[in-house]
Amino acid sequence: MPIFLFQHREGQTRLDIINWKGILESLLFAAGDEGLSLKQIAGVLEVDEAEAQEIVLNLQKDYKNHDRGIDLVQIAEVYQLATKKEHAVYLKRLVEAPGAAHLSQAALETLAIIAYRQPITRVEIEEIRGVKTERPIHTLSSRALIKDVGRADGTGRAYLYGTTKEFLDYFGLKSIDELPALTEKIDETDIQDEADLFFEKFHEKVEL
Amino acid sequence: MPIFLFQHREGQTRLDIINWKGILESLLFAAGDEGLSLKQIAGVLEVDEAEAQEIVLNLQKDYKNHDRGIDLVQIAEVYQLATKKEHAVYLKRLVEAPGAAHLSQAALETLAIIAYRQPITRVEIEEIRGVKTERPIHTLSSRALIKDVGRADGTGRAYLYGTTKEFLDYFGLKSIDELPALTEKIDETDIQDEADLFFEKFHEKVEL
Amino acid sequence: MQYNVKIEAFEGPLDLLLHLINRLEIDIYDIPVSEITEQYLIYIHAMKEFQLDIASEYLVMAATLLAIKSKMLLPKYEEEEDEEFFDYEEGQDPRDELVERLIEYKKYKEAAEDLKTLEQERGLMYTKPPSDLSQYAEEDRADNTRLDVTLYDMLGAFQKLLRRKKLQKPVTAKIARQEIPIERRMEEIRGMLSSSGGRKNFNDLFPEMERGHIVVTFLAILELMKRKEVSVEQEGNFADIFISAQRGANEVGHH
Repeated sequence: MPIFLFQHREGQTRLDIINWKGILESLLFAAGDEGLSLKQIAGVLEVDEAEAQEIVLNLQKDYKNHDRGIDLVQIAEVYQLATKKEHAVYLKRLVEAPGAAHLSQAALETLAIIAYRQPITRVEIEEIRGVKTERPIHTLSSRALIKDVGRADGTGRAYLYGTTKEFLDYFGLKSIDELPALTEKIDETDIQDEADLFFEKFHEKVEL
Repeated sequence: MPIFLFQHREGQTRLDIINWKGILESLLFAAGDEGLSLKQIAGVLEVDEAEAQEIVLNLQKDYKNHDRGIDLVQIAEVYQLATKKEHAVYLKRLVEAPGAAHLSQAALETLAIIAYRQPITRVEIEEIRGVKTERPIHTLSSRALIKDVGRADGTGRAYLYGTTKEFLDYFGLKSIDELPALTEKIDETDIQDEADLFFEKFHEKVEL
Repeated sequence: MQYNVKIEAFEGPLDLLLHLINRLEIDIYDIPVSEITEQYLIYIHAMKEFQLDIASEYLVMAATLLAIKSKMLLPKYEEEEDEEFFDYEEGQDPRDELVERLIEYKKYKEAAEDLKTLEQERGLMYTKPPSDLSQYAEEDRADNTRLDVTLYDMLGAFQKLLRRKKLQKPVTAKIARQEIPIERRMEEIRGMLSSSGGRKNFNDLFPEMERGHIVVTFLAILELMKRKEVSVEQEGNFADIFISAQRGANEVGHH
């Protein structure tokens, strides 16, 4: 088996005996957005994980081709196929509801705090934000982006919150370690006033 | 536009201006089992149907390559992607892999739809999911998480599915009302943001 | 349809303070407390003017700012007392705690921006549902497999399903949506107000869920507020908002 793999990898002899890339493509296609872990891939192909990794990389390379419309991405610890970002404009034409359900600023702030500080209680989140945070927590829970991961010690035994697998999926992260580093730099005055272009257009019209 | 199309088709000059094949692959991938009609393809690509047909044939030719694991097939007037038949043995292994000891994404989706929308027929579930759902329903039934709770009116008198007491026990719920509320309405957060933006602009006026 | 319109454009007093610091181009480590307190209070006052409910956190922060301000005015001990004795006190700037909180909050506010970017990027990728593989399964061996999922797994799967973009059945011809002129929408709102006794629930002014329409309506209300033809009332956080016609406004209006 490893022999075929090598032959295929080097692409010199096309014995066409086992077409790993094609098989992997079939598997990933069928798995859809459930994706496949390296372990699953290795198991089904009956190769070891290092070999499976190599096949994944080979297929990934093919997808880089300009002619291809899909990509092999790693999200939430699994490999899955997804359309290329640059084609989003065409896909939007096919889609019913314009714009995804994006999170509000309050939800994003709360989520950021939970993501970087988990496990954390609501009270601790509120101390950082300086405002009540019940609603954002509720929204985030119902969207399965956070979950309670236990109880804090001490009086009240408050819920501790952490992020979920859906969190990784939602933001397209491989794993929690992939979160961008928290910025410590503070001097730059670049907090934009979040001027929405869309709004600005109207802005001019009403001469606010 | 037709000029680019021809140049691309003949493959002599690679202007790379509009990458029809890649775009079509994206579209078909995202359309999944529902597939796309020639008319839809032509509409989204903004070409006429003859041109769309040509792009389809070009893409189809690429899939013939041995390296590919998927195929472009035409079923009942729609084009759709499907895994290549010769890889069936691997898909079988995937289904039967011992690693699949957990409920699959498909089963979990189905379970959630039934939990929140019960009583519901299989066809209705499939409309929501966009894929055939026989197997997940079978799995869930055999795990006693769902059961048929009656028959729908109308022709066919399809089975209606609902959750079971085991479902509640399994998830530690006292009753079905204890399921977390869903923020399903996609627009809600959108509107929230627009409201926020509105008030932000408003504050700039009051300013401050 | 609930709007849950949040009156505050800011995510709380810390957010407001950051906004002021940024706008006034102040060094966060050396905040001129008098100036920022004054600006902060102007904001609170403006909110009151517009009869908007102010969350208690904002008032607590106002008190904090005033307390810091008064501490800053106290004569400094270090000049007249023994340095060593007051060593601990000396390092203690009354602003320290606030600065620390602001910096901590700012860190996560920026992280939230990063998440927003990731969210947008991810939104550009379209996925497909797992295929139905029944044809490949000879028999269902589900019975001997362990169930080890949680409610969150189920919810997560469902959210993923909801996020999966639904494709349109027939591609509808792109009809350029008629943009409603703001003036016309203002006129409609005036009409709606006068036919309902001059007061109307804010939500009722948005019968259409179409983005363009919502925005035009917002802007129309904004313009009416600017012209003092209407005022906005809300009884409490998350309570319904009402729009009221200002008496006599119509007669002196712009039409």
